[in-house]
Amino acid sequence: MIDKFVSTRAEALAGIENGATVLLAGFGAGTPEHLVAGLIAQGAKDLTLVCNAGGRDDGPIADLLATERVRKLVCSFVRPASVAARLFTAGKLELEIVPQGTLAERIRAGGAGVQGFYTPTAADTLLAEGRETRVIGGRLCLLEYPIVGDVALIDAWQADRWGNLTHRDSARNFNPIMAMAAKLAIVQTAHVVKLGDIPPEHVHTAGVFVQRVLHVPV
Amino acid sequence: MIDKFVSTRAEALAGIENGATVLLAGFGAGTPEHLVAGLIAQGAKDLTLVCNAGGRDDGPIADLLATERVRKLVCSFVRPASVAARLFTAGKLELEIVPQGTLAERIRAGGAGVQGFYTPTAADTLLAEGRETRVIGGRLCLLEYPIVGDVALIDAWQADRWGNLTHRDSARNFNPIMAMAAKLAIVQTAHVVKLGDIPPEHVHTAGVFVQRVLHVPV
Amino acid sequence: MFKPLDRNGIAARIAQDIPEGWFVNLGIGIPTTVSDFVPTEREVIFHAENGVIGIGPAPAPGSENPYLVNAGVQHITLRTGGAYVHHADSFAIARGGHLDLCVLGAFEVSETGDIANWARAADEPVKQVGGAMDLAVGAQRLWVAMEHNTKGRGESRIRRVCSYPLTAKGVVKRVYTDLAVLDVTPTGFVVRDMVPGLTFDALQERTEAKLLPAG
Amino acid sequence: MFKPLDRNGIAARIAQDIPEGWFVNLGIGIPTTVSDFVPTEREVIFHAENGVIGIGPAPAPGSENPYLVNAGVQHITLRTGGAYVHHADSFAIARGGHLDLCVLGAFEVSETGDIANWARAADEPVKQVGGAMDLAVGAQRLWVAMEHNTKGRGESRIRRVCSYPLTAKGVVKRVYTDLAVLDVTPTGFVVRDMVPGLTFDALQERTEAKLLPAG
Repeated sequence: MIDKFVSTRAEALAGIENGATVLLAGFGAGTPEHLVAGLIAQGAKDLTLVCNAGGRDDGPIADLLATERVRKLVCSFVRPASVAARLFTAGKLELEIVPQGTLAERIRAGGAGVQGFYTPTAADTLLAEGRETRVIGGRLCLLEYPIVGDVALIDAWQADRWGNLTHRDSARNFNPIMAMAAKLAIVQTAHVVKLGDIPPEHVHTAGVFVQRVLHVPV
Repeated sequence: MIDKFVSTRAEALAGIENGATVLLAGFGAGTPEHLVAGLIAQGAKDLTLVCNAGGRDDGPIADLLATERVRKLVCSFVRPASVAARLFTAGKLELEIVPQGTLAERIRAGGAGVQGFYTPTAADTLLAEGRETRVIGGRLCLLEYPIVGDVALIDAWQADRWGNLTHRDSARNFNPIMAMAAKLAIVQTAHVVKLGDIPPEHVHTAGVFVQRVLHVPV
Repeated sequence: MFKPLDRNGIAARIAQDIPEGWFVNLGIGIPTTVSDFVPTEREVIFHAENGVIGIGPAPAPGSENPYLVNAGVQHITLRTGGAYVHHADSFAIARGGHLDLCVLGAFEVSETGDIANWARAADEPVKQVGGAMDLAVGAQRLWVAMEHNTKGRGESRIRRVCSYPLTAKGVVKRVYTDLAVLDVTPTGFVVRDMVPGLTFDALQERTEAKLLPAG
Repeated sequence: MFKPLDRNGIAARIAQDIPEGWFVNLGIGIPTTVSDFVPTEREVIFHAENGVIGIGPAPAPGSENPYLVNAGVQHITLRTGGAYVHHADSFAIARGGHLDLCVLGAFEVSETGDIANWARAADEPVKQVGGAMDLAVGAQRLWVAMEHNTKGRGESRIRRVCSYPLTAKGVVKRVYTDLAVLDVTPTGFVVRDMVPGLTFDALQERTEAKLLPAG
């Protein structure tokens, strides 16, 4: 019997290695905060963290960055007043700023086996400096590469033992694509449901993309 | 008030021009057969038809091809015993054979604004002859371009007046991505529902991708 | 004498020009408030980058849904007929040309339709790109909402050439400022509308780029 | 003396080797029937290219659901816990490395793991590619199910080099034939199993590629 549920946070986060690339979902809602706390407790360092934004002065991303175990942050923006900005200015954090749509598309590409793609986004900006471009159909495009995670930290509203997930409202955001793009997708779910309780046409993230699920009641 | 419903098949298919690229969804199920009949009646010619497979000796795709108004067929396979194969052998039909996953990805790229992508699929096969390849991460990849339709013919199970759709079971297949990839997505729906009857987390194809909806009760 | 529009005035002016049935993304700042000035019975569908289609009015205080925010991480509601998609699908909407309109704030717009809205200098230590570059190149139409002149030194934000790092080149179709509505045309900025009491010459005086009268 | 496996026998032999929890795509032909030989209580999740996750047993005659077919357009059922996705997401599964296993039929397999399964000649007028090229390069493991020799002339399908146009290069991990199970290794085909009564030498005689004994 397939059963992807784990009983403890430590078990959920076990085995994340130093140097891992960690995809962290969430956008205002849908951030798996309990798993981020678990990653801090777990202690892996030299991480590359991929998430939408660099966080603020408090909150899960700031807490993780404050451990100084993140070597590089890949995200679409960093607030000047934030732990991320201060670490970057102090030379303690590498930053790769990616337009938000390109970030989402690179993550999806990582999950879908696309090895590279061309997009007009940012092609005629500073972010394209020194990079490969190509004119397609008269439009200048930038070559972008996929993002693949060693680990993804995922939030869900419901999960079953096969790892099928639903996400609530706009808490969906990066969760389905980050689960796809990581070798090890670890989920915190608000609700545990029986196999079959999520109708097959309403699954938001299929179990094939999920490896471990931890019940974290809200 | 936004209302994408049209009353007649002729109205649904109106304005398709000679030379149009038509995306036709369906894979065993989910083929909008009534709209294909409407396209035949509408009379546009010199079409490029994009669909999963070249059909058989009868059925909607064979009927459409038999009109000899399709100049080019883009699909993942053609049966030797089919109208498509006979027209091709007689020099009356161009064929572009695309691996099924590459076909789906090219259609999605068309809908998502991706201007080109690299895939290992078919990179070391006959289908790559004379085409641009590139080694990425040690893998030989083929450069593929998006497919954009002037028109998509789409099947749905439910539709509301904003064009939000659900698709039943495996009748989903190419329908959501072809709706995305066409300038004019025309839908035949088995059921008409009130706005809001499809819960926002269960919409399979969002109305933003849909232009016209025709009720075709089953 | 003339009275510049306040931020709500700019938003309301933009709202006038959005017809029923358009699918629209509103950027952070002035643009976010545009939807407040579109009457609900005029069905305009608002999109947020984080996967929300069909944003409704702001929630009543105390009735916020913590699972439902917009791209500025403000609590919102969803209107009947709305839908949720994931982030890649949401940007497929933005990048795939499915938005009839995107309204962004900006620091500067050039007469060739360049927009600069993410950094005030090339060497700024931290960058705040977000989804602006995707929206700017992907939408069918890009309108900009901003003050005509900078607050301190009164410099023109309407320019021959942008002085700040670009968000995208040649994409702005129209600019709504506190003073005027300007169309970006192949021959440059055309003044489509001005606040009451403002003259063409007085507007030109406040504008670095050359302006053309409408018609 | 030995008795070659029939097509069901090959499918059943493959089914033995699929552990619980694997996520598996079965190609058209012999592979499709593999799932019939995996007991339901051993949870193996079968995927079809047209967006079906969790294929169940064949429907009882008369109770077919016309909206539910597999990649061979046969009526199927969905097991509890299954899900539907659209075609691009379905091939994201196949191409993105999310299949533990894909089993395909083939005309030929080479000792370097090349597979030829879509055309018998480069100049065939019509092509039947389907999803095989995507599955072949995308799955974590590719196994092939086929007869060891051609029906008419008894030629070996297990070859040093494929003579037919390739589906993909260097991707096959194991071949199940009516005579044997062969692993593709860096040094060539290793015989992992043979039907009862067959000797290594008799198998080599029927095989164009050089075989290596296991161990």
